[in-house]
Amino acid sequence: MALLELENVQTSYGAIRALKGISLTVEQGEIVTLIGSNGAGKSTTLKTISGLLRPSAGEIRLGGQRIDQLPPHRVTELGIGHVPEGRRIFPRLTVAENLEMGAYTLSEKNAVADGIERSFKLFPRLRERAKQLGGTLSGGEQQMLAMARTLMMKPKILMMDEPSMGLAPILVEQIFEIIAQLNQTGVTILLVEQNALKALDVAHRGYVIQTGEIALDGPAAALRADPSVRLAYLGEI
Amino acid sequence: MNAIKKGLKSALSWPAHRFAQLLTAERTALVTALLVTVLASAYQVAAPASGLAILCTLGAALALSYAGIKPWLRVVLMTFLLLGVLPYAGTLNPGVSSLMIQMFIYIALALGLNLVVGFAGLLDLGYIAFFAGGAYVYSIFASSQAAKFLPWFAANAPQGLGGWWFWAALPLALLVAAFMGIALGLPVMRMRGDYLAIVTLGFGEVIQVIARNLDTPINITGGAPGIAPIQAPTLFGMDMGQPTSLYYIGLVFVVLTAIAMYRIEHSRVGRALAAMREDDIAARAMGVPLVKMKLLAFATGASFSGGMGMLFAVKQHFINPDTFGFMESIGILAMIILGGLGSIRGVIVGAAAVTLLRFQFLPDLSALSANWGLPSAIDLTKYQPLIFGLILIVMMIYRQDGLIPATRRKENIAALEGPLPVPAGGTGTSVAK
Amino acid sequence: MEEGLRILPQILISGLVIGFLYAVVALGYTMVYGVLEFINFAHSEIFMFGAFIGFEVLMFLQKTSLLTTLPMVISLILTMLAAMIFSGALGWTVERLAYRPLRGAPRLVPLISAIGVSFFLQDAARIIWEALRGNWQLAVPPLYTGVLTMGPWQVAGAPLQLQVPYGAIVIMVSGLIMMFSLIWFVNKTKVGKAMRAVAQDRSTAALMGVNVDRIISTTFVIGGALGGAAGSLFAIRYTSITPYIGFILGVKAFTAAVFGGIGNLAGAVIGGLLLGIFEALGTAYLGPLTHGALKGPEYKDIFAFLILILVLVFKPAGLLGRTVGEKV
Amino acid sequence: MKRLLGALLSLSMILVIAGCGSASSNPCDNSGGKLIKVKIASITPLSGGQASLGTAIANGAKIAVLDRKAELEKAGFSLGCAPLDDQADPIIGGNMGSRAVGDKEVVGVVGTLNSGVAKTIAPLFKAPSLVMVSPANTAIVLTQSGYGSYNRIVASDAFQGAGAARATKDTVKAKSVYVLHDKTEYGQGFAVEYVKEAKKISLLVANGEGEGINPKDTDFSALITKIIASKADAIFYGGIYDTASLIFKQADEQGYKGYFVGGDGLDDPTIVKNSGNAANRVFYTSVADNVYGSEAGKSFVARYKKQNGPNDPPTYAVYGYDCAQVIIEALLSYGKQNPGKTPTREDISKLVRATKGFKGLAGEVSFDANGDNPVAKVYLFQVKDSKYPGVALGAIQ
Repeated sequence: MALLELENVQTSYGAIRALKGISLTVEQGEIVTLIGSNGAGKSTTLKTISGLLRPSAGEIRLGGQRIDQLPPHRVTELGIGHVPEGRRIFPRLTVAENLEMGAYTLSEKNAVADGIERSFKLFPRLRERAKQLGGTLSGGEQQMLAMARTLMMKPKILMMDEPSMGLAPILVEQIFEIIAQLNQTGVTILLVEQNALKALDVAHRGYVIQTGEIALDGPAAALRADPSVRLAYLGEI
Repeated sequence: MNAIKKGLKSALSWPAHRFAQLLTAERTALVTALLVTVLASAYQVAAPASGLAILCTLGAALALSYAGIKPWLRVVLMTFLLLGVLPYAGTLNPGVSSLMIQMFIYIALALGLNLVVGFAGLLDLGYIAFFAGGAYVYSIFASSQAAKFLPWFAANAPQGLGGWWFWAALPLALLVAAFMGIALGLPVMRMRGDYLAIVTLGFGEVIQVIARNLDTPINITGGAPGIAPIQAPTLFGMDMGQPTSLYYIGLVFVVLTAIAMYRIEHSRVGRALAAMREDDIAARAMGVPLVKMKLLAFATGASFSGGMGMLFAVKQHFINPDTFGFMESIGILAMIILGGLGSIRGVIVGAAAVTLLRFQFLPDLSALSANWGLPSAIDLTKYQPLIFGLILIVMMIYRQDGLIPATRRKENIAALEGPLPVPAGGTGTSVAK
Repeated sequence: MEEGLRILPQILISGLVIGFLYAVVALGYTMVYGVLEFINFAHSEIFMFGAFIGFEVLMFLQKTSLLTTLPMVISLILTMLAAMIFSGALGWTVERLAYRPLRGAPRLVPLISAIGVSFFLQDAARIIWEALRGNWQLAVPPLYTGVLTMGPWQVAGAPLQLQVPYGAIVIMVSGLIMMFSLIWFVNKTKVGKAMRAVAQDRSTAALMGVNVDRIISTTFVIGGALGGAAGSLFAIRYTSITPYIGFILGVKAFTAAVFGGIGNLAGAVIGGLLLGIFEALGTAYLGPLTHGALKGPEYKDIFAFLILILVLVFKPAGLLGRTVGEKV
Repeated sequence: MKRLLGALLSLSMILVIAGCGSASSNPCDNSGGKLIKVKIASITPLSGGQASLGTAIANGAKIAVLDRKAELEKAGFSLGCAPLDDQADPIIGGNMGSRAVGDKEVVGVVGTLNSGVAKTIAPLFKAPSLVMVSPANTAIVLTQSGYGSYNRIVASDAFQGAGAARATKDTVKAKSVYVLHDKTEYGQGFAVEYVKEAKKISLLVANGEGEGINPKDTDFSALITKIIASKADAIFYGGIYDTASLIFKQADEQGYKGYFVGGDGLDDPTIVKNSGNAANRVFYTSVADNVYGSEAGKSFVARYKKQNGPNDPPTYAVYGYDCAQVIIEALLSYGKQNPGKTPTREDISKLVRATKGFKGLAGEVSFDANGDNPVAKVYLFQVKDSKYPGVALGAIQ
């Protein structure tokens, strides 16, 4: 049984149908990437999974359990960590407080202290900034904080929405290295990216989403080789 | 709880024009329209002071406005009701005229406020201040008040300027109110919706405090006792102060206001206001001069209010600061929200309904209960603020577009400010359905 | 002017007292605004209900003659507690019925609904207490009625004496306690941090596992309880209440909140104090300064609105606040 | 909304039908036989904040109609009443005035409670010469504006204010007074007249022309500090008891030792209940002596209670009663002179204006050329032993 399953999920904004029936699976330990052009429905898919949007049809299952009718905080409690598009750091909480918020669902006594320690090990830059307000960090630092914050909750699956957006190339490299690294420590990852090349490099499998529908799917390498994908998303001829 | 909710929902979701569909087939429409007109007229003349009769006559006028008959016939029949039947009933009982003038005043006020709130999306809670402005401009010089601080008046016109002053004061009142609108508008233009609401509320209070206190050191406003008696306008030597004749002035004011509103809505300015209301950044990008447009809306809405203030002063023969309180501003807001924000027909119906309720049915009820020694607990007049409050809450929750929604854009109120940038995370249901 | 300066200390005390009342009510506005960016127009009516509940408790204590036998502090705590519980529950109910269904609607929609709630509650109080007590204008049984007299001291050759009613001291002390516990709560507790997170980014807070609805409810309960506490303090200090005590006080308290920087708890208190002091100074000195042309007590109500307009135009962030409308 | 209206309508219909069923018990009914049908309307607040006073006036008028029914029928009139509700609001009041004009059977109007409402209604009554007798209006302007058919049985502000000023000097023995008012028509009108008289009798007003306060305020400590600094012997307050008691109490708390003076606005138990220790230093004037103390007064109270339930009527009830009596007297005198003829409104208006020396329950009524009652009296009261009502110290000359 797959860790996360979407079956014919449909989501609308008012009269506009953004998702017309998405089906996908993420297995334990995998990196799965969802690529597609602007407005294809990538972010909508993630928001629907995490409960920010409610699907009008279809089923979403986490480890076999239906989660498509749950409010977002319940979905989070069940183990889905969502790093939203644009980082969405709490600008007027300190870095440490931002991390604490990540551990909001954990009740163990040392969860916060341990988690913060782990985060600082993973992202040493954050340790220096611990007392600073989140809003004062640079883009790259914010992305690190956003990932660290979601990792605080020890999610069963980490969903990342455009982690490379707006970052300098050198930082993009770093971010993808960290993603690979995280995966090696056993974190399952669902990655939404516009930078399809990088995403397919790091992922095991991929889905191509087009105007609310899955157009193609398969192992990352196969997608990379697919001429239509190369033409549309990889900027190659 | 759910049953109540459902009931409320269905009660409030009737489409206003469904019953008028009866009138759409050409021939039946003609017959029904004539029948409705005749029946309403007969009832009105037979029982002039009855609130029910007035309700029927106004209902008939509303139904005719939907009727699928020739437009010229529509106009003729409605004119017959408004210029024939109602004024005639007014000569039988001036109470009818008095009520109708009050209704005209509120309709015009509501239309003016609708320009600001409905068209331009600026919530103004101090709208009554402009009304007060117009009323005072007229009253000070149409009574012995001017003589109290201007020596010229004391020597030449100790009782005020006389009936002609009404017509001369009209443009002045419009100007003064428009100026007040700009004076309020300039500092608040860049404020967000809810701040704007609070500041306009404060402005209304400030105007009231000033009106109350400007009897010293120079007695300009007459202070708390107000100004009385106020001279009535004259037209070709005729006294227009009694309700029966004032009715016509009121009707003219309302018709002109309604026409003006219709023209504005369908003009370049109206489209610019609509664009601004939906998305001010996009509107600016398209070259709509935001500040100018907002000020224009404020000033125009205010000037309508000022003009009606004059009529109000004439009708009352007396004004004082208490009359221009926050409750009045809320009353007018309730009218446009009940009727349908941005919908001219809806606003007219909302204003008429609230006026009838407040000035006819509720006082009737309390007089009845006083007459028969009924327990005063059933006296609904007592619950007026409660009823207003409920109207606002229930309309917001179940029917944000009002009884007769604007045709141009159904989700009118939803466009007041544009949706919040972040969808409500907690409920999760608010964006996708 | 000599005479004018002589009364200055007493005038400042008056200003501080009324200022603390504004401050306590302002805390409620600023709490809700901080989290929801929404002016809870009905807060002034929740305050008013607090005063009426305080009245009922004191009436009960008087009837059972506990008022004279119990230590005054216990009576005070009982009164405030009851008012806080009731007003907290009222705040919760109002949010649940009149605001939550409108979550996500344009900003003006809940505002209009809140105005409706305000009218509804005002009238409801009138109807309820007319039925309960035959009158809606009530005389509150006295609790802290005495006056603390300080001095007289010899200042510049004449005696100077200062007076502070005990009821006013109660308001000031409770106001400070409330402010500091609130600041502690919001900054140090898990729920407080969640509140701030919800205030800054609701959907991301939800992604952190925060039950946004519950946090918002909590905010309204705390805001309501603050209003209730303020109401009962009002009843104790001024011993005369009507359903209409809320409106003008509410507008002024909101002004205080904006003045200090809305969303900022310490700002609300500072704004309240400054507004109270301005008003007291205006009452006493506007007349002499304008040679009697403008009478202080007649114009003092305009100060709040002038301050409001000036602050919003020139420093919308308020004294201590951050830029309003910032949203990353 | 339509549904709500519908519900309201059907409710009112039911009330009407229910009303017709029990017509005989209604004193306001005038459907009897071949007599000339006439009505006395009352325009007072029957709902809203001042409903208790307004209802008392309407009920008082109703008692008068009941009391004189037989006598009137003998004179050929079937008299009814028509209570109208002005909600103490000039806007609604104006409407009700027009409706009274529209009801052709109405020959006289008892009302209004509020001077502001009267200012709106009186001009409407001028042309049809509909007579109005007010039990409560004190604004001076009402009888000075040529409204024609307007009369009142109570003393105007000028009379009351002057009386209060003289009482402050002679009875309270104050040398200087700090004058406050609540910036309402009533309070300010009263205070202005008070100051006028004070200047005449060289009673020092410590703050010039007096100062207004906001009656919605609750904290007056800054103001009181100023008052104490002014060393005034007394505080005069033109306004209503609720705010007055707050000011008095806070003044006492802050150590003010002088006296407190006010008008009939203070004439309410609240002034004793809410003023704390200050209560026993309160003087107030009132237009009414203790009317319910007399035999006739007691009998009126009994009839009132029989008709309107167990509560004691407020003083205004007897004023409403007297106003209606004045109109009834005019009707009777018309009937005597013109038996069988239907009086015009103008006839009644003239006859009412000609009233001289009518002995009402609350006092004597005569009308001068402007409709003022020159024989109306003002009484001075002092609160003693924290009891309401205060002790009457007699009429002020």
